[in-house]
Formats: sequence, C-alpha cells, structure tokens
Amino acid sequence: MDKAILLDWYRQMVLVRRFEQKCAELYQLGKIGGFLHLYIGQEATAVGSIAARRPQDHVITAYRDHAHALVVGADPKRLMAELLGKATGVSKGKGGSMHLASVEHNYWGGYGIVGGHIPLGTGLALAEKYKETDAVVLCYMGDGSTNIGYFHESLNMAGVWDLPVIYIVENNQYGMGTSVARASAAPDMVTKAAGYAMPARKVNGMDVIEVYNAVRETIDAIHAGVAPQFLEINTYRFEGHSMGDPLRYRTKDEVEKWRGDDPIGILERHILKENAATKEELEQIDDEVEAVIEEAVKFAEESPFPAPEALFEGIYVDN
Amino acid sequence: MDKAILLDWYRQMVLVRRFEQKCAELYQLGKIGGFLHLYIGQEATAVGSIAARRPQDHVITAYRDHAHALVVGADPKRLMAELLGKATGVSKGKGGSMHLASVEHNYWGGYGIVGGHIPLGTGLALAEKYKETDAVVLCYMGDGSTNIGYFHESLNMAGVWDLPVIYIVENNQYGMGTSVARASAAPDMVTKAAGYAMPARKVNGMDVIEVYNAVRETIDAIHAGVAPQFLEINTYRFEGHSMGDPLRYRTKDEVEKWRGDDPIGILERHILKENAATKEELEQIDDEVEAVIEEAVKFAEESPFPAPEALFEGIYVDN
Amino acid sequence: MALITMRQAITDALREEMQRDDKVFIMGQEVGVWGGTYAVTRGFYDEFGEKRVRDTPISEMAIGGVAVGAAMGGLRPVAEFMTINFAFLALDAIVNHAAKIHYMFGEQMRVPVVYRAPGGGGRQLGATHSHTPDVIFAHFPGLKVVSPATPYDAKGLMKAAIRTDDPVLFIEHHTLYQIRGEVPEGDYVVPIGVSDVKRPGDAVTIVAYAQGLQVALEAAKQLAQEGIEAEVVDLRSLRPLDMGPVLESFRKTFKAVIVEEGYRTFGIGAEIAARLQEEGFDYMDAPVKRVAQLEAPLPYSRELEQSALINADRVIAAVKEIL
Amino acid sequence: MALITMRQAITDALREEMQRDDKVFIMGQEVGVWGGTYAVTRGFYDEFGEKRVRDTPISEMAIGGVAVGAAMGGLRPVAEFMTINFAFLALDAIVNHAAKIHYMFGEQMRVPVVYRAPGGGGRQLGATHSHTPDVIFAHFPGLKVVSPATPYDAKGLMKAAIRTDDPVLFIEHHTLYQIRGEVPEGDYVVPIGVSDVKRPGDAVTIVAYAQGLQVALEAAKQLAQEGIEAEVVDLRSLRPLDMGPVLESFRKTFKAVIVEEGYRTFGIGAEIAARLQEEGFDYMDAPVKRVAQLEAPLPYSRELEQSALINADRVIAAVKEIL
Ligand SMILES: Cc1ncc(C[n+]2csc(CCOP(=O)(O)OP(=O)(O)O)c2C)c(N)n1
Ligand SMILES: Cc1ncc(C[n+]2csc(CCOP(=O)(O)OP(=O)(O)O)c2C)c(N)n1
Ligand SMILES: [Mg+2]
Ligand SMILES: [Mg+2]
Repeated sequence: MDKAILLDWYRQMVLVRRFEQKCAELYQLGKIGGFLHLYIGQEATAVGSIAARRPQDHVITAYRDHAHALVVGADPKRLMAELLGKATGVSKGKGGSMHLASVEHNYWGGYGIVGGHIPLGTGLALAEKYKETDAVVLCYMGDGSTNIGYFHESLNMAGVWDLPVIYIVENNQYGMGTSVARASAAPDMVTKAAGYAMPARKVNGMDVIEVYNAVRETIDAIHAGVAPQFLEINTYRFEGHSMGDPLRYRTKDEVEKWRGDDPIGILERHILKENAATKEELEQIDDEVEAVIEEAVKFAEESPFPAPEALFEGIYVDN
Repeated sequence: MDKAILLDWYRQMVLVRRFEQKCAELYQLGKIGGFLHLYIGQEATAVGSIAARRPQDHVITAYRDHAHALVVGADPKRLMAELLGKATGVSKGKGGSMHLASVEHNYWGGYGIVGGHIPLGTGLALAEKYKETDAVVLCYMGDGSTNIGYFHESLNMAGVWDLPVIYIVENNQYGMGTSVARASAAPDMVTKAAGYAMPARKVNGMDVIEVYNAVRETIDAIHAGVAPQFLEINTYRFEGHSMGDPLRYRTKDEVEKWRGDDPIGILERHILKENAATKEELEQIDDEVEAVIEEAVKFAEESPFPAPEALFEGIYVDN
Repeated sequence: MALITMRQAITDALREEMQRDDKVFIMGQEVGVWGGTYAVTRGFYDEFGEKRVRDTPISEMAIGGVAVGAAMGGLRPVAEFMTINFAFLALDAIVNHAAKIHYMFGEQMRVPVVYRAPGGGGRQLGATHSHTPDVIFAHFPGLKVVSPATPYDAKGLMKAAIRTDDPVLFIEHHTLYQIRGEVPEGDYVVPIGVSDVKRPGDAVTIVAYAQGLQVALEAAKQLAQEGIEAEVVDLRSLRPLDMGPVLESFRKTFKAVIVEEGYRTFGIGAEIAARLQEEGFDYMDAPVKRVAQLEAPLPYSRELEQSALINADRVIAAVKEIL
Repeated sequence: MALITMRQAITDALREEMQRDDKVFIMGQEVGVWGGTYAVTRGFYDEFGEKRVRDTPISEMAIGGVAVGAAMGGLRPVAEFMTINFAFLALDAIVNHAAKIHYMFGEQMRVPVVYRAPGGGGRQLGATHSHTPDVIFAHFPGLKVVSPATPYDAKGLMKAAIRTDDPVLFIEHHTLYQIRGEVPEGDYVVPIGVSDVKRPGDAVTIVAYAQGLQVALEAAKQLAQEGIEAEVVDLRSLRPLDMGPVLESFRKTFKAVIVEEGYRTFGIGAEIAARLQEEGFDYMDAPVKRVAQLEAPLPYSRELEQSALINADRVIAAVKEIL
C-alpha cells in the first residue's frame, strides 16, 4: 500500500476518533443534546470502505453516522455545527447527530430508525441502475438491524432486481445491550445472505487495509456483474451504545481484549513497521487533526442558532 | 399405511375439493362475496400435514384457509354458513372466507394480511413453551409471503427462543401472478431457513403420504429438542389466485402438466394399486362427501343473517 | 371532452406522465404482468417494459422505502400499495422518511414519490381489507394527501402529484373506478391543496371527498327535490387542507354536514368541524354534523357491512336535523 | 400514601401484576439485561428470570404480532416498544390483529395484550424520534388507548390494562417519568375509559391528557393568580373516550381549551372540539380553542424544537382569547 495512502487513512481515523471524543465532551457540557452514538473502535470500517469507493458511489448509514460524514469529506465545521444545533450545520440544525448528510459528497445520511435506511440505500441503487450508470451504493448497518423486516425485504428486492449495492454489516457484536447471539437465530451474519442468494464475505474490521481490499474487490465484483453483495465487517465499539449506557451487558475483560485490537493502533504499528512514517510524523498528523477539531468547535460555537422562521421552512418544496 | 387411514385421507381431500368447487359456484351466484381463494390442487398439504398433528397441536394459516378448517374437523355447515355471511357461521358471519377459524379444534384462522399471521403462530408457540406443554404449532404460509418482513422477524424470533413451531411454506409456485423466481432472490425456499439456522426440508406436496411422513418426523424432531423447523411443500393451485384472476402469468401447458399430478388422483391410484379399496368404494365416499356438502349448503342457506345489533357486539370483551 | 371512467382517467394520467418524463416509473405488486389488480396499469408492461413497470415481491416496507431512495436518487417513482390497508406496513417509510427527509436534512434532498393506494369499504372484504384510514396519513406534515372523487380531478391531481417534488399519497376509493365524468383531451393539472365547490347551494354546506362526495351529491340531489339546495364542497386534498371554500360556503349557509367514509372518532370530519367553529363561530346557526362510518371493524356479511357505511339517507337525516 | 415518581408507579404496577398472575410477562427491546431504556423494568430480569422478562431482537412487527399470538394462546403479554415511534412498524399487527381478532372471528379468541410505548417530544431527538402520534392509534375501534399523566393514574391504569381481556396501548410520555404524586399502598385499579377532573374551576374548561395535562395544570395555576379559575379535565383514555366530565364542565363554564402535545390538524383536540359543538352547542359562548404542536417535523435544535411545542403561556393566551 502506498505510503501517502496509509498516512491519509491514519489521519482520517484519528480525525474520527478525536471528533468523537470531542463530541462526548460537548455532550457532557450540554452543548450537544438528544442521542449521541460514538464510532470509537470502528474507525477502520468507515475509513477503509469509503477509501475504496469512487466519488460517484453512494454512502448511507444508520445513526452512528459521524465517521462516514467525516470520511466522505464533509466539512468538520459544518458537522460540528449540526451537532450543536446551529443554522450553519449540514442539516441546518434540524437533523442533529443522527441525521448528518452531505449530498454533495453522495453521502445520504444518517437515519435513526433502525433498518429504515436499508430500503433507501436500495432505492438509490435502483436509481443508478435505472439511469445506467456504474455507481454503486455502500449501505451500512449494524448487526442488530439485520433482524428487522426492512433488512429482509430490501435485500430480497435488491436480489430480484440485481441492484448495485453492497450491504455492509458493521458487526460490533451488540445492538444496544443485546449480543448477536441473543438477537440473531443465525449469529453468523454471512449466513443471513444465503436467503437472498447473495455473495457474502467476512472481514476483519480492525484492519483498515483488509477492509479496503474487501470493499475494493466487492465493487469490482459488482462491475463484473454480480450484484448485490454482502459484507460482514467484524468490529467493536469501545464506548457505550450512546451516552448514558449502563454497560451491564459486557465484561471489562471483553472490552479490554478488543481494545488491544484498536484499529488505530494496528495501523500505527503497521506504518512504523513498514517505515512509512516516523513516530514524530504521526504525532504531527495528530496535531493537525487537533487543530481541525478546534477550528470546527470554534466555528460551531460561533455560529447562530436557526432563526425562529426556520421551523416552517423546508417542510415542502412546492407550497 | 393403514387402509382406513388412506381412505380417510381420500375422503378429506375429496371433501376439500368438492367444498371449493361448491364455493366457486356460490360465488358466481353472488351468494359468497368479497375475496375467495380456492385450495384446489393443494389438498394433500392440508390433509397430510394435519393428519400428522395431535389434537393439542395448533394450526394457523393465511386466507387460503377453507381446507385447513375442514381438515381439523370444523363443521362444514358452519363453515359454509360463514361463507354466506350467516350468523351461524364459525365467525358469526363477520369473518368471511379469509377468516375461518375453529378454536375448539385449535384452528386459529384464516388471515388476509399476507404474512400477518406468522407472528401470531409464533406467539402461540411461545405460549405453549411458556406453559411447558408439548404442543407444537403448524404455521402455514404461501411462497409469496416469505418475502415480507413478518416472515423474517418471526422466524428469527422463534429461532432465538427455540419455539415449537413448524413453518410450512405451501409453495404453489406463484404469489398471485408473480412466480417464485420473480419474487424471491433465492427461489429455493429451503435456503431461506439458513438465515435462521433452522432445519429445513423439501416435500412433494402432491403426495399426501410424503407430506404426512415429513410432518410427523418434523414434530418428532421438535419433541427431540430441535425447534423451530421449516418445511417447503411443493404444490400447485389449479385455479386462479382468487375469483376473477386473468391468468395471464402462466401457460396452459404448465397447468396441464401439474394437473397430471393431481394429489387426489395420485392417492386414488395408490389406493387402487395397494387394493386398499375398490373403485366403487371410492365412489361411495365421493357420494357421502356430496351429501355433506349439500347438507352444508342447505344449512347455510337456511340460516339467518346476523341481526343488526351484531355490528356492535364483540368489539370488546370488557365494555 | 370525453366521458371516461375514473379508472381510465388515472390510467391516462400515468401513461401521459410516463411518456412525458422517462424518470417516471411504476412499482408495486402485480402492476406489470397481471396488469394491476384494479386494471389501472393494464397494458403498461408491454408498452413501457419491465424496467419502468416493476412487479415487486410482497414487501410493503421495501415498496415504501425503496421508492423513497429512488426518488432521492433522481427518479420519480409511482409506487403502488395494492390496497391502502397494506400501506399500514409502510407507515414508517412514509411518515418517517418520505415525509421528513427534505426537512430533516436541511433541504439537501427531495423525495418526489407518489404512493398510489386504492381502498375503502363496501365490498365484503372483511375488517382488515376495508379501511378508509386516510386521516392517519393526513395527520403528518411533510406528506401531501389527496383523494379525488371525479375522473377530472383524478387525472389532474395525478399529474400534479407526479410533478411536485414533494411526496404524495394518492388514495383511490375502489368503488369509484367505475364513475364516469368529463375529462378534456389535453394536458392539465389540478392543484394539490385546493378544495372545490362541486354543487352550488345556499341551504346547507355539505363537506365531503372521495366516495363521500358521491354520497353527498346523491343526498343533495334528493334534498333538491324537496327544495333544499345544498352546497357541496369537495376537499380533494386532505393535506394541505384548504378550508377557504368550506368557510366561504358556511358563511352563506350557516350550517354544515361533513361526510366521510372513515370512522367518525378522530376522523376527517372532526377537524373540519373544529375549524368551522374556530373560524366561523359567528356564522354557526346549528352544530356541525358528521356522517361517517359506524365504529366497528367492518364485518364480512353484506347487510351488516352496509349498515356501518355512509349513505345518502344518513346525510339527508343529518341535514334535516339542523335545518 | 407514598410520594413516588410515575416511573416507579409503572414499575410497581408491573411487578405487582407479575407477582399476582404468572401468565403476565414482559417482552421488548432491552427490557431485560439492560433494565429497560427508561429503567422501568430495572431489576426485573434478576427477579423474574429470562422466561418472564424477554429481551427481543429489533423486530417491531414481530413484537407486535408475537404478543398477539401469545395472548391468543392464554398468556398476558406486556409488550414494549422502546418508543412509540417504532410502533409505526407494528401498526398492522396492532390495528389489524390485536384490535380485530376478537370481533372478526365471532368472539372465538381473546387478545389480552398490553403494548407499552413511551414517547413524546422535547428531548432533541429529532423528527423521527419525537412523535406524539396517539391519535392515529385511537382512531381504530377494537383497541383501547390510555395515556396517564399522574403516578396514581399510571399505576391504576396499568393494572386495568393488564387485567382487561382487550388489547390496550399504554402510552407513557417520557418527560413525565420524573413527575411525583401520591400513590396508595394497596392494590387498586383506575378504570379505562373514564375521564377525570384534575382541578375544579368555573371560568373555563381545559381538556388535556398526559404531558398536556401537566402543561394545563401549570397554566391553570398561573391563571388562578389572576383570579381565573380553570377546570382541568384529564381524558386519561383516548379510546374509549369519556366525554361525560368534559361536557359537564363545559355546561358550567361555556368555554373550553384543549391541550395536547401532538399535531393540531386531525389531532385529539379536533374530536373534542367537534363533540363539544355537537353535544354542547347551546352552551357555547365562544369557539373551543386548541393548543397543540405546530405543524413541522420536530427539529433537533433545542430552541427551534421548543418553539413548536405546547407550553403554559400558549394555554393562557388561548384561554384569554375566549374569556
Ligand atoms: C425501529 C427501531 N427500533 C428500535 C430502535 C432503538 N435502537 C436504536 S439503536 C438500537 C440498536 C441497534 O443495534 P445495531 O444495529 O447493532 O447498531 P449499533 O448501535 O451497534 O451500531 C436500537 C434497538 C430504533 N432506533 N429503531
Ligand atoms: C400485506 C399484503 N400485501 C398484499 C396483499 C395482496 N395479496 C393477497 S394474496 C397475495 C399473494 C400471496 O401469495 P402466496 O403467499 O404465495 O400465497 P398463495 O396465494 O399462493 O396461496 C397478495 C399479494 C395482502 N393481502 N397483504
Ligand atoms: Mg451493533
Ligand atoms: Mg403462492
């Protein structure tokens, strides 16, 4: 892998990590409200997979959506502004943490209803196929969401219509407090693809290079005519489901074990081992990211809240 | 197979066939209204499978529900009365063709929302497991209904909770005008069970003996501790989906081919070959069935329509 | 002007819009090979091909949601629920996604989807298949909800629905497909959110829509024979709800009866009555009356079902109570 | 009498009913190991075991429908939707099955299920997670819908809901869990379908329920400081809807304001206003006013969200308009 690419991935993963940590802080300060779901521990998935897409390919996910927004290239300032409910936010302060989007980057959000976005991603793929482009859709979802009707109906419809979509299950082992084994009759995610005759593959989600390669190959397979596709990316969220999670459902040991596989640590060790950069160079990246975050927070804090009239703006296109 | 049993199955299958034919007539006469879905061609499924259940085992199905009602032992008079919208009907004339039930026979209906009864059957199984009985649930459904969210969520939940239920897909090759291949990404029904880690088996639904044996063995498997279970029973409906089907979606040849496998014909040939009965004895059964049907129609015709007050009766148990 | 059925009017609107704009396509159960269970899209599969006339599996949640995604992606889907009863399964997709995405993401996306949904009672289809649940969809801002009663309105509203960039639920009462009416040859649009006086009068205002309108017109005809001239206002759209013509009529008649096929409690008529007393209080000569479905799950048995439904006699009785 | 929170009152009702009847059990997302996302069932998993406190997958359709089947089979499920927003996904199971099975099969089956559903706005959860869609469920006969506003009512209504053989949707407004009130020690039941005067007065009738009741009481308190004594009637149940105490109050005050958190158009207040003018026409001194949610998908940003919601000031202003 090219050295510049590795460093860019490192930068992105650190950006996600620091962004999320900052969000947690701002939540404690009461500046972010509502629900807040952090991506810490899962960074390699968004970074590796989105690195593999071309600009015309679409991204859509659930409410754990900050990372995807940052990685597609949305402006951290406008993302932070959204989290603070500001008029300058990507969604004008109306969406909040669960509803980030950046359509100019083909990033379609951010959805709070578990599984509700799966048909939306499927529909985006239908539109591309209909328009006869070669774009594909990366439709991310959690392990828990595979048990909802939306998952079943969407994957089946995509299969019947051969739609260019990759269903990417970010298996972080739990849906809230319920482990995969307690929620899924078939705890192996890839077996769920069988009922839709869909090619499926397991990926180590702590290794950004493996994620990248898997998604790259899967996009190629779609271009070769085998669509839709299914990927199970195994990962772990190091923090609670959302702020205020009592964390009664998993042991400290389990968390520690997974923290040993921190995807940033794995990439860092790889970079150092391959002499792609020095410790100092990586620290410099950390500092650059820190500056980006500070700037984002400053922008967000200084931005105005939506004007009262905004309440009735944008309900309809045609009034 | 015991001779008396074979003859009884023959009688049941003929009863279903004649009952359905009579329904078609009464529909043309305007005596039956609403939607009417005939079971002609599929008789071996209801007869063979219900023969395998014990009285404590439950039966629940979709709107193609006359056969199951007859075979569990509900009174043909009250079934026909229901179809004519009479107060003496099993559902007091309120349910009609799609909502036959006979709870005294552990037959829970008859449901018009495709897939809507699958969680109900699953819930019945939960109740039995909760009460620690050995009863199982036979939950029938069409091939088309396997594509709805209810199917997915119910089978998964049953799998997580190890519920004593057999999901029986009556694969008659079409959901209305849509063939299995055009509706299911995985046209092989049994592969759909993989996503729930559920044992699954294909059965020839034109052979009542094979159906009986398969269901018998599956109930045994549940008693041996392997639950839930999945069966795909392959069959064909000889008539349209419901009355007024334009039948544009399948060829005459295809229908003829399947008519060659008429389950009543197959059983009749088997009976004659095994010398279990003579042609005359079978004809006598036909006549007996004819009398039952005539009696049912007479009863239904002579029964009163519901009184006007019935409209507001039974909306709530506690008013 | 041709005298055509409402079915034909909807068919014509769909065909013309598909010819006009190749981003318009149809998806739903049995819309293709079968020709539509109400024969509205008969012949379309051959005419436009399977790309633009897409038979779906029995998957209402996906029909609801995939159509939204396709609309976000630049298409203009006309997604059909075989009946509105089955749209219950898509409520989340309709209300949480179709209706909210434009707003919730700060106007980054548009969702120009049309959901078609035939429905209604009176055909002995039993409690689960006979709903007129229009009000529950009309409750949510972000969605537009229309339900025409005449071929003219049906064609013009369908064109408006397909052309607007907002999501529209287009409700077709199945007993109206046979209704005939005059429809001009050329292209025209009936604006969404505009009520319409269907019959002038000065004795009483009857507010109705869809099948209720036909019942109301029948009642008005009979009332006229007794010299009572009812003004009949057709809402046509339930959201946005245009109270203008209703209030105007009320300020002239001082009395109103609302006719709807759905249940009375928390029904369409409740809102109309509430608005009339709020905005027309000084003109109220009598209580505003509501004629609606009696509150029971609709039974199968013919007479029993009919006894729960609205009819002209009940409307006439309500009018006479307040005259 | 102990002063306890509404959360505790519901917890106590559930625990006591589970102790009383071993057919009562709980199912839902995170009700077990997690202890309930609103901590209502905290400790239950250890106390009653996984058989009676069942964590489910994220499968709302199945939660809705499996509970119906279990109830048909003789159990008394208390099935929880984590929030009422997610109950949209179970609308079909609730409306077409829970609510109709008893009737549609000629009373052969009973469906004694309780659906619990917390909900409401005001917590910056965004448009999809902040609904107060109570009215759409209350529209359908066959279902009972309750939504208490005080700990006393919550406990008594939960017991009634579990004990009735009919399906009940039990809506809990999430901002009320912290409200404290007096609750007697022993077993008691608050009947479903009985409205209740929560504050006597003679100047104006304020009709409310759930979170709206707390807003109404706050407004009444402030009005009293100006010498205006409002009578506040709590509906408690939305179906069956008990208009008795509302009408009785109205015949005394001649004026009414309805307060609800949900959307105004086709909302709860529309029906109350319609009924008041139908049944209390001769007592109407002024239009019946409605205070409800402004009609936009609820935005995330705090002030903007708050601006759409009801509050005491808006109630006071409405009262003053008609005094
Ligand atoms: C339809 C629906 N049901 C329930 C919820 C509540 N809920 C939010 S997130 C979540 C867990 C989802 O788990 P998973 O899909 O594994 O995603 P993860 O949080 O692990 O990323 C639940 C139950 C919801 N938002 N939507
Ligand atoms: C939720 C829902 N969607 C659509 C329908 C309309 N519909 C009734 S039967 C049917 C086909 C079902 O096919 P299948 O499950 O194969 O059963 P079969 O009729 O072949 O026995 C459809 C689409 C319905 N009743 N319910
Ligand atoms: Mg997860
Ligand atoms: Mg079939």
